[in-house]
Amino acid sequence: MSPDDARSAIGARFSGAEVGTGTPLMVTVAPGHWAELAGFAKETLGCCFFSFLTAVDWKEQGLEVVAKVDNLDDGLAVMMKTRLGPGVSTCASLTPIYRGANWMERECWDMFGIRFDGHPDLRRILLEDTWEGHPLLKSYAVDTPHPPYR
Amino acid sequence: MKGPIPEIPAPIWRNFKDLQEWELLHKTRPVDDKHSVLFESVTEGIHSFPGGFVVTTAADAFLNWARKSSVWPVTFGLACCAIEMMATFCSRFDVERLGMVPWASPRHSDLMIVSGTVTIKMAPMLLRIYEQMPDPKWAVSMGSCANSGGPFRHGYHVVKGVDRVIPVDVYVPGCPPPPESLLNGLLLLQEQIKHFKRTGQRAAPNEKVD
Amino acid sequence: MLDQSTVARVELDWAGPERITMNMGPQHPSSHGVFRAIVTLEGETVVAVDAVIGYLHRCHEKLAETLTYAQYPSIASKTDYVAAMTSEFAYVMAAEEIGKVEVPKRAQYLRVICAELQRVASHLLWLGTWCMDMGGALGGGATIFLYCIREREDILDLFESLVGARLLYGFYQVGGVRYDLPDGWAAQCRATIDRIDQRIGEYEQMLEQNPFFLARAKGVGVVSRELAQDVGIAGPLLRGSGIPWDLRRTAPYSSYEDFDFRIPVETDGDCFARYRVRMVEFREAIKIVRQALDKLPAGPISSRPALKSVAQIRIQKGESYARVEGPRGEVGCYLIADGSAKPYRMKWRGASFSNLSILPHIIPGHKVADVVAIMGSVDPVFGEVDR
Amino acid sequence: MSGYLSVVIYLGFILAFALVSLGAAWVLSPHRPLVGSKSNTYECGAEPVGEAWVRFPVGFYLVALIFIVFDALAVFLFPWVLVLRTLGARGLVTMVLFIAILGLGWVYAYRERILEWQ
Repeated sequence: MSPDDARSAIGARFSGAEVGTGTPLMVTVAPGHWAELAGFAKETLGCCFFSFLTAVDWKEQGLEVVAKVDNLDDGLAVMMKTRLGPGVSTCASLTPIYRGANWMERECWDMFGIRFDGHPDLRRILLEDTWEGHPLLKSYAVDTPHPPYR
Repeated sequence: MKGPIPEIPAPIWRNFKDLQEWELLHKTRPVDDKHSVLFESVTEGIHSFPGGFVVTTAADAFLNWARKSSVWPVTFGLACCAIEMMATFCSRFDVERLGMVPWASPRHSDLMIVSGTVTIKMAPMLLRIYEQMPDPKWAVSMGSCANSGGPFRHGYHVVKGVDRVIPVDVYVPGCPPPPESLLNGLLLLQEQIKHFKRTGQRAAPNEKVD
Repeated sequence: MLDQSTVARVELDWAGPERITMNMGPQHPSSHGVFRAIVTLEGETVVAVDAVIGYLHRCHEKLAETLTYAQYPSIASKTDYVAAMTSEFAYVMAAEEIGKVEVPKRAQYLRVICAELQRVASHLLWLGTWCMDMGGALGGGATIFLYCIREREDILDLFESLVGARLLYGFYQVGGVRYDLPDGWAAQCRATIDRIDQRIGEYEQMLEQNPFFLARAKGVGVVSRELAQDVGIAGPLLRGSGIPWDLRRTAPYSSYEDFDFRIPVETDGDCFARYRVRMVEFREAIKIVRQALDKLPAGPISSRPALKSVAQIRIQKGESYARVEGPRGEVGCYLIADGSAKPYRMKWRGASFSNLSILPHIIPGHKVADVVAIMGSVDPVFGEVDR
Repeated sequence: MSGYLSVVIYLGFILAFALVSLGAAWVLSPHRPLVGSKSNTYECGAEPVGEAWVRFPVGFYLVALIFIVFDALAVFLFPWVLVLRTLGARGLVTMVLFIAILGLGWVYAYRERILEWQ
């Protein structure tokens, strides 16, 4: 599965997706197709290696979830992106498709406050459960004092 | 009649607000640190003789020599400094020459080397381990993360120095401090133990300086 | 003991052994740092594991947004502090990819030499701590630990004479490296790696004829090929499960294509396979360092002028994902730059984070002693897990 | 009866050693109040989860039972070795019989695979 016929397969399947060129194949889809794209990448494109999943806070344009999956046999790398839209903070979960997404999505919930529906147990992974606020949002100051240890 | 309280040498950082309170806490004798009645009467008896203080201070020197030469550190590695601490425990910079056996459980150890960044999630655990160590116990803060939060000082999840959690005796600067400077810190600690008070005087960490 | 029917009858009204939940907590000799596993035990067998991490979360990604491109590499080395060279590598390569900064040939070779030496040092620490976990902290197991740390000290001396620091260096900068080899360093380096190459044979001989080591390593913590890819583990764990995926060969970066080295692959995916993969990686890394020292080209060590002063580096708008084959697997850095001197967003793909997330899948069913062996063979570093 | 005097003295020494060392520790050491979680069970720094008063699998007890069998054997071996020269061949035969009987216990344990942990 070389990059260009992967690009054509994605183009055929997801009409609304813009597919970029370059080594990691950038695929941006609407949030509705997110889980569908991941399933598609795993079955037809053969990308069963789950590299990572994270989010980016674009201030007014809202949050963007980024995930990267690789096809180890042909060296194909697909970077999947979806823009959640301003004010929206829920997204479809990839854990049923890739088990590696479990901890990564818990970290995204912990750091960005994105609720992944369909995730088995969505709770904070890096910070304590009593922590309020999601630190990696741009609105969160770097050195926010937290009692009791200022 | 209690012996004279030793004058703690004036540290250079005494003007910092937080550390004044810490020093005050260090100087006041904990009121609830009592002794067995038999011991009090024996020492009273000795002190009534002329030169009685010589006996108790000699006993003190002997006890402190014993404490100094077998301070067992609990293997409490947090981050990068733990790797340097391991290098200090190993054969090239051997701490066993100083009588320190790195021990895994806080129940049998007298010294806690806090090597690494203390985060807000780790602080209660660190306090619990420090409290579960038998008295008399000491704490060495290794590395600039433990001293003052270090390069991660402006992180939201980082405690700005371990002396906000437990009373610290020796601060070892460096990021990470090479084993030589950790050994220097441990020797400084042994010097400090030499001036240890008669009855194992150690400020009970009953309230933390915030 | 008794035949099954009597056992069933006895246990019918006796309801069998109850379960204990126990903390293999943050301060534990075998937890390789601050990792807490809440383990549910039925007698000696582990029934369920709930991994609690985050005790060393030092806000790397938030701090990266406040530090410039020249300041952050020395903080980046604190993510994977056992292999500091390879963690800086990923950040610097991501910045160079966006800014189209060209790295001179000599700098690329210096980077390869330091990365491979760091791989040997990191594997030495892994071997030492793992054998100590397997052999009892103060019992017979500490011998390999002391040997390995002694070899590691030699490599740290090399780094100390090259960079000035023992463990965490700011050696990599955008555009090249900061220091050139002092004279006589190459000869000292060759002597050190020859000695280590010969000593690795001794360790293998000591371990692989030791029935206790084989009993505790073979058949323990088996990771299937499919589970390995699904969870996203990388590096020696992946190659231990039969997948020949090594970034230095499949996606060569920083002139790795000039060297020939073998990618060790084992198929049965248990602790012993991962151990075999890492032992072969020792020799391959040493081979690469020798070749890099022989073919080291002359020339500048950085494409940016006056790198010693922390001058402002401005990277134009763009994003890139650079990945490096660290000792624990694929260390990746997803960087979004917005034209200023500081990145807009920096995501750290820690190899140990994904490697550690395999534990809840493979530990249930093993004995408590095997949990220690599996954690050691996964070799997590918690600066990289908690970032 | 005079032989037992040395045993009584020996017992006295044992008791004295225990009492003196504990007494000195109690007298000399400062009595510090139990601060915070000093008296809690140590579980790697974390709050102990659940309680440990549970029904253990039976394997642990069987290992203890087998230990007692061979410990009794060791207890009888020591005095026997001291007086073996005076006992002569008859002592040897009785001890071999004794070990054979206990060996039966070991064979039973081995055949029932008690020590192999399921």
